Amino acid sequence: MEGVPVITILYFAWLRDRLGRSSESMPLPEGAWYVGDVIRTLAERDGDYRLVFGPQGGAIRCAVNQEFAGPDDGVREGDEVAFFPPVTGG
Amino acid sequence: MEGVPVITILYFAWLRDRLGRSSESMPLPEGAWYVGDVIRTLAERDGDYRLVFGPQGGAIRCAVNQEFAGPDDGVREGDEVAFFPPVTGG
Amino acid sequence: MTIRVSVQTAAFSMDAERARLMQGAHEAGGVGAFLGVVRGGAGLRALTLEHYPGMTESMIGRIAAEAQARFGLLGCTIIHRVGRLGVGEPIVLVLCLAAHRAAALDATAFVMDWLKTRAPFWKREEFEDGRTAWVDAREADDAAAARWARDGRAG
Amino acid sequence: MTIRVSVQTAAFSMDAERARLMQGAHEAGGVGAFLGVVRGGAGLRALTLEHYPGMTESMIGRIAAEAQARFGLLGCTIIHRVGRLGVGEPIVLVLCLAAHRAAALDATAFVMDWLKTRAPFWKREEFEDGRTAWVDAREADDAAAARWARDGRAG
Repeated sequence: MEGVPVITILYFAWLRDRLGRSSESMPLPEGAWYVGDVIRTLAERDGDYRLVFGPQGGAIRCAVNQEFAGPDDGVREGDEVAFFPPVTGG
Repeated sequence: MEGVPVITILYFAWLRDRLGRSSESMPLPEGAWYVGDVIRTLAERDGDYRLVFGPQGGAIRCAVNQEFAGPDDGVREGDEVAFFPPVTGG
Repeated sequence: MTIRVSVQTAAFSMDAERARLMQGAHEAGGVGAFLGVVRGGAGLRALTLEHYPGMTESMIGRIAAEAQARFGLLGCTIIHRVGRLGVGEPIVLVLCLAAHRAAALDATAFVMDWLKTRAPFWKREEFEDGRTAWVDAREADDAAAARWARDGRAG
Repeated sequence: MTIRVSVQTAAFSMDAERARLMQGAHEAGGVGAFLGVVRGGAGLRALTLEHYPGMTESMIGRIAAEAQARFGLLGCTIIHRVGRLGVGEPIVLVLCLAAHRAAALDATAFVMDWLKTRAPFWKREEFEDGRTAWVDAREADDAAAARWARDGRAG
Protein backbone atom coordinates (compact mmCIF):
# COMPACT_ATOMS: atom_id res chain seq x y z
CA MET A 1 0.00 0.00 0.00
CA GLU A 2 3.02 2.26 0.22
CA GLY A 3 2.55 5.38 -1.85
CA VAL A 4 -1.24 5.11 -2.01
CA PRO A 5 -2.80 8.17 -0.35
CA VAL A 6 -5.16 7.18 2.50
CA ILE A 7 -7.39 8.77 5.07
CA THR A 8 -8.18 7.41 8.53
CA ILE A 9 -11.86 6.94 9.34
CA LEU A 10 -13.11 6.82 12.95
CA TYR A 11 -16.49 5.59 14.18
CA PHE A 12 -18.08 6.38 17.53
CA ALA A 13 -21.06 5.23 19.62
CA TRP A 14 -23.73 3.21 17.78
CA LEU A 15 -21.90 3.52 14.44
CA ARG A 16 -18.89 1.72 15.91
CA ASP A 17 -21.13 -0.92 17.53
CA ARG A 18 -23.00 -1.50 14.27
CA LEU A 19 -19.92 -1.60 12.03
CA GLY A 20 -17.91 -3.64 14.50
CA ARG A 21 -14.86 -1.40 14.26
CA SER A 22 -13.64 1.90 15.65
CA SER A 23 -11.32 2.87 12.78
CA GLU A 24 -10.09 1.91 9.34
CA SER A 25 -8.02 3.26 6.48
CA MET A 26 -9.53 4.19 3.15
CA PRO A 27 -7.52 4.74 -0.03
CA LEU A 28 -8.13 8.12 -1.61
CA PRO A 29 -8.74 8.21 -5.42
CA GLU A 30 -7.03 10.91 -7.44
CA GLY A 31 -8.62 14.29 -7.78
CA ALA A 32 -10.76 16.46 -5.48
CA TRP A 33 -12.49 14.47 -2.76
CA TYR A 34 -15.19 15.57 -0.32
CA VAL A 35 -16.89 14.25 2.82
CA GLY A 36 -19.94 13.50 0.67
CA ASP A 37 -17.77 11.25 -1.52
CA VAL A 38 -16.55 9.33 1.52
CA ILE A 39 -20.14 8.81 2.70
CA ARG A 40 -21.23 7.60 -0.76
CA THR A 41 -18.30 5.19 -0.95
CA LEU A 42 -19.16 3.72 2.45
CA ALA A 43 -22.88 3.49 1.60
CA GLU A 44 -22.04 1.45 -1.52
CA ARG A 45 -20.50 -1.28 0.62
CA ASP A 46 -22.55 -4.27 1.64
CA GLY A 47 -24.55 -4.95 4.78
CA ASP A 48 -24.15 -2.76 7.81
CA TYR A 49 -22.33 0.01 5.95
CA ARG A 50 -25.31 0.47 3.63
CA LEU A 51 -27.68 0.51 6.65
CA VAL A 52 -25.56 3.09 8.49
CA PHE A 53 -24.60 5.41 5.63
CA GLY A 54 -27.49 4.85 3.20
CA PRO A 55 -30.71 6.85 3.04
CA GLN A 56 -32.30 4.63 5.73
CA GLY A 57 -29.49 5.35 8.23
CA GLY A 58 -29.91 7.43 11.37
CA ALA A 59 -28.69 10.98 11.87
CA ILE A 60 -24.90 11.15 11.43
CA ARG A 61 -22.42 13.92 12.11
CA CYS A 62 -18.92 14.24 10.71
CA ALA A 63 -15.66 15.84 11.78
CA VAL A 64 -12.54 16.26 9.63
CA ASN A 65 -9.39 16.60 11.69
CA GLN A 66 -11.54 17.11 14.80
CA GLU A 67 -13.58 19.99 13.33
CA PHE A 68 -17.27 19.55 12.53
CA ALA A 69 -17.65 19.15 8.77
CA GLY A 70 -20.42 18.82 6.18
CA PRO A 71 -20.70 16.91 2.87
CA ASP A 72 -19.11 19.77 0.91
CA ASP A 73 -15.96 19.95 3.03
CA GLY A 74 -12.79 18.69 1.39
CA VAL A 75 -10.79 15.62 2.42
CA ARG A 76 -7.05 15.22 1.81
CA GLU A 77 -4.36 12.62 2.27
CA GLY A 78 -3.70 11.89 5.93
CA ASP A 79 -6.93 13.43 7.18
CA GLU A 80 -8.79 11.99 10.15
CA VAL A 81 -12.47 11.71 9.20
CA ALA A 82 -14.82 10.82 12.06
CA PHE A 83 -18.47 9.75 11.85
CA PHE A 84 -20.74 9.71 14.90
CA PRO A 85 -24.32 10.32 16.06
CA PRO A 86 -25.49 13.77 17.23
CA VAL A 87 -23.73 14.42 20.53
CA THR A 88 -25.41 13.82 23.92
CA GLY A 89 -22.98 15.08 26.53
CA GLY A 90 -23.48 17.49 29.40
CA MET B 1 -45.27 51.40 83.28
CA GLU B 2 -47.56 48.42 83.95
CA GLY B 3 -50.79 48.70 82.01
CA VAL B 4 -49.42 51.19 79.50
CA PRO B 5 -49.45 49.61 76.00
CA VAL B 6 -46.00 49.64 74.39
CA ILE B 7 -44.31 48.57 71.21
CA THR B 8 -40.71 47.42 70.83
CA ILE B 9 -38.58 49.33 68.34
CA LEU B 10 -35.45 47.77 66.80
CA TYR B 11 -32.65 49.56 64.91
CA PHE B 12 -30.14 47.97 62.55
CA ALA B 13 -26.94 48.92 60.73
CA TRP B 14 -26.19 52.64 60.50
CA LEU B 15 -29.43 53.58 62.28
CA ARG B 16 -28.28 51.67 65.36
CA ASP B 17 -24.79 53.18 65.14
CA ARG B 18 -26.18 56.71 64.82
CA LEU B 19 -28.82 56.35 67.57
CA GLY B 20 -26.47 54.47 69.88
CA ARG B 21 -29.02 51.75 70.66
CA SER B 22 -30.38 48.59 69.09
CA SER B 23 -33.82 48.63 70.71
CA GLU B 24 -36.19 50.58 72.91
CA SER B 25 -39.78 50.57 74.11
CA MET B 26 -42.27 53.23 73.06
CA PRO B 27 -45.62 53.82 74.79
CA LEU B 28 -48.58 53.67 72.44
CA PRO B 29 -51.21 56.45 72.71
CA GLU B 30 -54.88 55.51 72.58
CA GLY B 31 -56.60 55.09 69.22
CA ALA B 32 -55.48 53.90 65.82
CA TRP B 33 -51.71 54.11 65.33
CA TYR B 34 -49.66 53.62 62.16
CA VAL B 35 -46.00 53.20 61.17
CA GLY B 36 -46.10 56.79 59.89
CA ASP B 37 -47.09 57.96 63.38
CA VAL B 38 -44.14 56.13 64.93
CA ILE B 39 -41.75 57.77 62.44
CA ARG B 40 -43.19 61.24 63.12
CA THR B 41 -42.91 60.71 66.88
CA LEU B 42 -39.25 59.69 66.54
CA ALA B 43 -38.49 62.58 64.16
CA GLU B 44 -39.83 65.05 66.74
CA ARG B 45 -37.18 64.01 69.24
CA ASP B 46 -33.95 65.96 69.49
CA GLY B 47 -30.57 65.42 67.88
CA ASP B 48 -29.78 62.19 66.12
CA TYR B 49 -33.40 61.03 65.98
CA ARG B 50 -34.35 64.11 63.98
CA LEU B 51 -31.40 63.57 61.63
CA VAL B 52 -32.29 59.91 61.10
CA PHE B 53 -36.09 60.11 60.84
CA GLY B 54 -36.57 63.68 59.62
CA PRO B 55 -36.80 64.82 56.00
CA GLN B 56 -32.98 65.01 55.76
CA GLY B 57 -32.51 61.37 56.82
CA GLY B 58 -31.31 58.61 54.52
CA ALA B 59 -33.44 55.89 52.96
CA ILE B 60 -35.12 53.83 55.68
CA ARG B 61 -37.12 50.62 55.51
CA CYS B 62 -39.53 49.30 58.14
CA ALA B 63 -40.80 45.90 59.24
CA VAL B 64 -43.66 45.22 61.65
CA ASN B 65 -43.44 41.83 63.30
CA GLN B 66 -40.74 40.87 60.77
CA GLU B 67 -42.84 41.73 57.70
CA PHE B 68 -41.89 44.65 55.47
CA ALA B 69 -44.29 47.53 56.21
CA GLY B 70 -45.06 51.02 54.95
CA PRO B 71 -46.26 54.25 56.66
CA ASP B 72 -49.92 53.22 56.32
CA ASP B 73 -49.54 49.88 58.05
CA GLY B 74 -51.07 49.62 61.51
CA VAL B 75 -49.16 49.18 64.78
CA ARG B 76 -50.64 47.51 67.85
CA GLU B 77 -49.67 46.77 71.44
CA GLY B 78 -46.78 44.32 71.65
CA ASP B 79 -45.69 44.77 68.05
CA GLU B 80 -42.02 44.60 67.06
CA VAL B 81 -41.32 47.57 64.78
CA ALA B 82 -37.88 47.53 63.09
CA PHE B 83 -36.16 50.33 61.20
CA PHE B 84 -33.16 49.74 58.95
CA PRO B 85 -31.46 50.85 55.73
CA PRO B 86 -32.25 49.19 52.38
CA VAL B 87 -30.83 45.66 52.57
CA THR B 88 -27.43 44.74 51.08
CA GLY B 89 -27.11 40.97 51.48
CA GLY B 90 -26.25 38.28 48.97
CA MET C 1 -38.94 19.07 48.10
CA THR C 2 -36.27 19.84 50.66
CA ILE C 3 -35.71 23.44 51.69
CA ARG C 4 -32.67 24.15 53.83
CA VAL C 5 -31.99 27.65 55.12
CA SER C 6 -29.08 28.57 57.32
CA VAL C 7 -27.71 31.88 58.58
CA GLN C 8 -24.35 31.17 60.15
CA THR C 9 -20.88 32.53 60.88
CA ALA C 10 -19.14 29.26 59.96
CA ALA C 11 -17.77 28.43 56.53
CA PHE C 12 -19.63 25.83 54.45
CA SER C 13 -18.75 23.08 51.99
CA MET C 14 -20.33 23.01 48.54
CA ASP C 15 -19.65 19.27 48.31
CA ALA C 16 -21.32 18.50 51.63
CA GLU C 17 -24.31 20.71 50.86
CA ARG C 18 -24.67 19.23 47.39
CA ALA C 19 -24.64 15.68 48.78
CA ARG C 20 -27.18 16.59 51.44
CA LEU C 21 -29.49 18.29 48.93
CA MET C 22 -29.40 15.37 46.50
CA GLN C 23 -29.95 12.63 49.07
CA GLY C 24 -32.59 10.29 47.67
CA ALA C 25 -33.52 12.64 44.80
CA HIS C 26 -33.07 10.11 41.98
CA GLU C 27 -35.19 12.13 39.57
CA ALA C 28 -32.74 15.05 39.76
CA GLY C 29 -30.77 15.98 36.64
CA GLY C 30 -28.63 18.74 38.03
CA VAL C 31 -27.83 21.44 40.54
CA GLY C 32 -27.63 25.13 39.68
CA ALA C 33 -25.43 27.06 42.08
CA PHE C 34 -24.14 30.46 42.96
CA LEU C 35 -21.40 31.18 45.46
CA GLY C 36 -20.95 34.84 46.38
CA VAL C 37 -17.64 36.00 47.80
CA VAL C 38 -16.21 39.22 49.26
CA ARG C 39 -14.98 41.17 46.24
CA GLY C 40 -11.72 43.03 46.80
CA GLY C 41 -10.52 46.34 45.42
CA ALA C 42 -10.33 50.01 46.53
CA GLY C 43 -8.37 48.99 49.64
CA LEU C 44 -11.10 46.76 51.03
CA ARG C 45 -9.90 44.39 53.76
CA ALA C 46 -13.09 42.77 55.00
CA LEU C 47 -16.87 43.01 55.28
CA THR C 48 -18.93 42.61 58.41
CA LEU C 49 -22.41 41.26 57.77
CA GLU C 50 -25.23 41.99 60.15
CA HIS C 51 -28.78 40.67 59.95
CA TYR C 52 -32.20 40.72 61.60
CA PRO C 53 -32.45 37.34 63.34
CA GLY C 54 -35.79 35.66 62.81
CA MET C 55 -36.90 37.86 59.94
CA THR C 56 -33.88 36.78 57.88
CA GLU C 57 -34.66 33.07 58.15
CA SER C 58 -38.34 33.65 57.47
CA MET C 59 -37.70 35.80 54.37
CA ILE C 60 -35.12 33.35 52.98
CA GLY C 61 -37.49 30.44 53.58
CA ARG C 62 -40.18 32.24 51.62
CA ILE C 63 -37.80 33.02 48.74
CA ALA C 64 -36.86 29.33 48.57
CA ALA C 65 -40.52 28.24 48.61
CA GLU C 66 -41.35 30.75 45.87
CA ALA C 67 -38.46 29.43 43.74
CA GLN C 68 -39.65 25.87 44.30
CA ALA C 69 -43.16 26.72 43.12
CA ARG C 70 -42.08 28.77 40.09
CA PHE C 71 -39.39 26.42 38.79
CA GLY C 72 -40.59 23.04 40.04
CA LEU C 73 -37.46 22.51 42.11
CA LEU C 74 -36.74 19.21 43.83
CA GLY C 75 -34.78 20.99 46.53
CA CYS C 76 -33.20 24.31 47.48
CA THR C 77 -30.39 25.17 49.89
CA ILE C 78 -29.61 28.75 50.88
CA ILE C 79 -26.75 29.45 53.28
CA HIS C 80 -25.84 33.02 54.18
CA ARG C 81 -22.95 33.88 56.42
CA VAL C 82 -22.83 36.75 58.92
CA GLY C 83 -19.98 38.31 60.88
CA ARG C 84 -16.58 39.44 59.64
CA LEU C 85 -15.40 38.02 56.30
CA GLY C 86 -12.12 38.80 54.53
CA VAL C 87 -11.66 39.48 50.81
CA GLY C 88 -12.26 36.29 48.80
CA GLU C 89 -14.21 34.55 51.55
CA PRO C 90 -17.58 33.01 50.66
CA ILE C 91 -20.67 34.94 51.81
CA VAL C 92 -23.60 33.11 50.31
CA LEU C 93 -24.34 29.75 48.71
CA VAL C 94 -27.48 28.97 46.71
CA LEU C 95 -28.10 25.45 45.38
CA CYS C 96 -31.20 24.64 43.31
CA LEU C 97 -31.94 21.03 42.43
CA ALA C 98 -34.12 20.28 39.40
CA ALA C 99 -34.85 17.65 36.79
CA HIS C 100 -33.38 19.89 34.06
CA ARG C 101 -30.63 22.47 33.85
CA ALA C 102 -32.68 25.48 32.70
CA ALA C 103 -34.96 25.34 35.75
CA ALA C 104 -31.98 24.84 38.08
CA LEU C 105 -30.06 27.85 36.73
CA ASP C 106 -33.06 30.16 36.35
CA ALA C 107 -34.11 29.39 39.92
CA THR C 108 -30.59 30.18 41.15
CA ALA C 109 -30.69 33.60 39.49
CA PHE C 110 -34.19 34.20 40.89
CA VAL C 111 -33.13 33.35 44.45
CA MET C 112 -30.04 35.60 44.27
CA ASP C 113 -32.02 38.55 42.89
CA TRP C 114 -34.60 38.30 45.67
CA LEU C 115 -32.01 37.69 48.40
CA LYS C 116 -30.35 40.96 47.43
CA THR C 117 -33.56 42.94 47.86
CA ARG C 118 -35.73 41.09 50.43
CA ALA C 119 -33.44 39.46 52.99
CA PRO C 120 -32.50 41.79 55.87
CA PHE C 121 -28.70 41.74 55.73
CA TRP C 122 -26.42 44.76 55.86
CA LYS C 123 -22.74 44.97 54.98
CA ARG C 124 -20.15 47.22 56.60
CA GLU C 125 -16.91 47.65 54.67
CA GLU C 126 -13.56 47.78 56.46
CA PHE C 127 -10.60 49.25 54.57
CA GLU C 128 -6.84 48.79 54.88
CA ASP C 129 -6.56 52.24 56.47
CA GLY C 130 -9.03 51.30 59.23
CA ARG C 131 -11.95 53.29 57.80
CA THR C 132 -15.37 51.59 57.90
CA ALA C 133 -18.54 52.39 55.94
CA TRP C 134 -21.98 50.81 55.52
CA VAL C 135 -22.60 49.64 51.97
CA ASP C 136 -25.43 51.41 50.13
CA ALA C 137 -28.10 49.29 48.44
CA ARG C 138 -27.64 49.14 44.68
CA GLU C 139 -30.50 50.25 42.48
CA ALA C 140 -29.35 47.56 40.03
CA ASP C 141 -30.42 44.95 42.58
CA ASP C 142 -33.96 46.33 42.75
CA ALA C 143 -34.10 46.26 38.96
CA ALA C 144 -32.82 42.67 38.84
CA ALA C 145 -35.47 41.52 41.30
CA ALA C 146 -38.23 43.47 39.55
CA ARG C 147 -37.66 41.66 36.27
CA TRP C 148 -39.11 38.46 37.75
CA ALA C 149 -42.42 40.27 38.28
CA ARG C 150 -42.79 41.15 34.60
CA ASP C 151 -40.84 38.24 33.14
CA GLY C 152 -42.87 35.77 31.09
CA ARG C 153 -40.63 32.90 32.20
CA ALA C 154 -42.71 32.13 35.25
CA GLY C 155 -45.97 33.13 37.00
CA MET D 1 -8.34 34.50 32.94
CA THR D 2 -7.84 30.86 33.89
CA ILE D 3 -9.41 28.19 31.73
CA ARG D 4 -9.29 24.65 33.04
CA VAL D 5 -10.69 21.78 30.98
CA SER D 6 -10.62 18.17 32.06
CA VAL D 7 -12.16 14.99 30.63
CA GLN D 8 -11.73 12.29 33.23
CA THR D 9 -13.19 9.13 34.72
CA ALA D 10 -12.48 10.20 38.31
CA ALA D 11 -14.96 12.03 40.54
CA PHE D 12 -14.28 15.70 41.31
CA SER D 13 -14.72 18.07 44.25
CA MET D 14 -16.66 21.32 43.82
CA ASP D 15 -14.83 22.80 46.82
CA ALA D 16 -11.39 21.96 45.44
CA GLU D 17 -12.26 23.22 41.95
CA ARG D 18 -13.78 26.41 43.37
CA ALA D 19 -10.67 27.12 45.45
CA ARG D 20 -8.40 26.46 42.47
CA LEU D 21 -10.47 28.69 40.18
CA MET D 22 -10.52 31.58 42.63
CA GLN D 23 -6.85 31.50 43.52
CA GLY D 24 -5.56 35.08 43.43
CA ALA D 25 -8.75 36.42 41.79
CA HIS D 26 -9.44 39.16 44.33
CA GLU D 27 -11.68 41.08 41.95
CA ALA D 28 -14.12 38.14 41.77
CA GLY D 29 -17.60 38.58 43.21
CA GLY D 30 -18.96 35.12 42.65
CA VAL D 31 -19.00 31.76 40.99
CA GLY D 32 -21.90 30.49 38.89
CA ALA D 33 -22.05 26.72 38.73
CA PHE D 34 -23.88 23.80 37.26
CA LEU D 35 -23.41 20.19 38.29
CA GLY D 36 -25.09 17.63 36.04
CA VAL D 37 -25.87 14.18 37.40
CA VAL D 38 -27.20 10.90 36.04
CA ARG D 39 -30.99 11.24 36.27
CA GLY D 40 -32.79 8.07 37.31
CA GLY D 41 -36.17 6.74 36.32
CA ALA D 42 -37.64 4.21 33.85
CA GLY D 43 -35.44 1.47 35.29
CA LEU D 44 -32.16 3.21 34.49
CA ARG D 45 -29.18 1.78 36.37
CA ALA D 46 -26.20 3.62 34.86
CA LEU D 47 -24.88 5.58 31.90
CA THR D 48 -21.67 4.93 30.04
CA LEU D 49 -20.15 8.03 28.51
CA GLU D 50 -17.90 7.81 25.49
CA HIS D 51 -16.07 10.68 23.81
CA TYR D 52 -13.75 11.59 20.95
CA PRO D 53 -10.37 12.14 22.64
CA GLY D 54 -8.62 15.25 21.40
CA MET D 55 -11.66 16.81 19.73
CA THR D 56 -13.51 16.85 23.06
CA GLU D 57 -10.84 18.84 24.87
CA SER D 58 -10.43 21.20 21.94
CA MET D 59 -14.19 21.90 21.62
CA ILE D 60 -14.61 22.39 25.38
CA GLY D 61 -11.63 24.76 25.45
CA ARG D 62 -13.23 26.81 22.69
CA ILE D 63 -16.58 26.93 24.49
CA ALA D 64 -14.82 28.19 27.64
CA ALA D 65 -12.90 30.84 25.68
CA GLU D 66 -16.11 31.98 23.98
CA ALA D 67 -17.85 32.28 27.37
CA GLN D 68 -14.90 34.25 28.73
CA ALA D 69 -15.08 36.73 25.86
CA ARG D 70 -18.88 37.14 25.89
CA PHE D 71 -19.34 37.50 29.64
CA GLY D 72 -16.01 38.94 30.76
CA LEU D 73 -15.24 35.97 32.97
CA LEU D 74 -12.27 35.93 35.31
CA GLY D 75 -12.03 32.16 35.02
CA CYS D 76 -13.84 29.08 33.81
CA THR D 77 -13.55 25.41 34.80
CA ILE D 78 -15.24 22.64 32.84
CA ILE D 79 -14.88 19.03 33.98
CA HIS D 80 -16.66 16.25 32.12
CA ARG D 81 -16.54 12.64 33.21
CA VAL D 82 -16.48 9.62 30.93
CA GLY D 83 -16.94 5.91 31.61
CA ARG D 84 -19.68 4.19 33.58
CA LEU D 85 -21.66 6.33 36.03
CA GLY D 86 -24.53 5.18 38.26
CA VAL D 87 -27.79 7.06 38.90
CA GLY D 88 -27.16 10.21 40.95
CA GLU D 89 -23.45 10.36 40.11
CA PRO D 90 -22.02 13.68 38.85
CA ILE D 91 -21.29 13.85 35.10
CA VAL D 92 -20.29 17.43 34.46
CA LEU D 93 -19.20 20.47 36.45
CA VAL D 94 -19.12 24.00 35.07
CA LEU D 95 -17.78 26.88 37.18
CA CYS D 96 -17.76 30.47 35.87
CA LEU D 97 -15.99 33.16 37.89
CA ALA D 98 -17.02 36.79 37.39
CA ALA D 99 -17.11 40.15 39.12
CA HIS D 100 -20.91 40.03 39.25
CA ARG D 101 -23.55 37.33 39.59
CA ALA D 102 -25.49 37.94 36.37
CA ALA D 103 -22.41 37.34 34.19
CA ALA D 104 -21.41 34.28 36.22
CA LEU D 105 -24.84 32.63 35.92
CA ASP D 106 -25.49 33.59 32.29
CA ALA D 107 -22.07 32.23 31.32
CA THR D 108 -22.82 28.96 33.12
CA ALA D 109 -26.06 28.52 31.13
CA PHE D 110 -24.20 29.41 27.92
CA VAL D 111 -21.48 26.82 28.53
CA MET D 112 -23.98 24.08 29.34
CA ASP D 113 -26.08 24.80 26.24
CA TRP D 114 -23.03 24.61 23.97
CA LEU D 115 -21.57 21.57 25.72
CA LYS D 116 -24.79 19.69 25.00
CA THR D 117 -24.59 20.41 21.27
CA ARG D 118 -20.88 20.85 20.39
CA ALA D 119 -18.82 18.56 22.61
CA PRO D 120 -18.44 15.03 21.19
CA PHE D 121 -19.79 12.89 24.02
CA TRP D 122 -22.29 10.05 23.68
CA LYS D 123 -24.29 8.35 26.40
CA ARG D 124 -25.33 4.72 26.49
CA GLU D 125 -28.08 3.85 28.95
CA GLU D 126 -28.00 0.63 30.95
CA PHE D 127 -31.25 -0.57 32.52
CA GLU D 128 -32.03 -2.80 35.50
CA ASP D 129 -33.03 -5.60 33.14
CA GLY D 130 -29.64 -5.51 31.41
CA ARG D 131 -30.86 -3.77 28.26
CA THR D 132 -28.61 -1.00 26.86
CA ALA D 133 -29.44 1.79 24.42
CA TRP D 134 -27.66 4.82 23.03
CA VAL D 135 -29.30 8.11 24.05
CA ASP D 136 -30.75 10.17 21.20
CA ALA D 137 -29.81 13.84 20.98
CA ARG D 138 -32.60 16.13 22.16
CA GLU D 139 -33.91 18.77 19.79
CA ALA D 140 -34.46 20.93 22.86
CA ASP D 141 -30.69 21.11 23.29
CA ASP D 142 -30.19 22.46 19.79
CA ALA D 143 -32.87 25.07 20.47
CA ALA D 144 -31.24 26.06 23.78
CA ALA D 145 -27.86 26.54 22.11
CA ALA D 146 -29.36 28.42 19.17
CA ARG D 147 -30.85 31.11 21.43
CA TRP D 148 -27.36 32.44 22.18
CA ALA D 149 -26.94 33.26 18.50
CA ARG D 150 -30.03 35.50 18.36
CA ASP D 151 -30.01 36.62 21.99
CA GLY D 152 -29.35 40.34 22.60
CA ARG D 153 -27.60 39.58 25.90
CA ALA D 154 -24.20 39.17 24.32
CA GLY D 155 -22.44 39.41 21.00
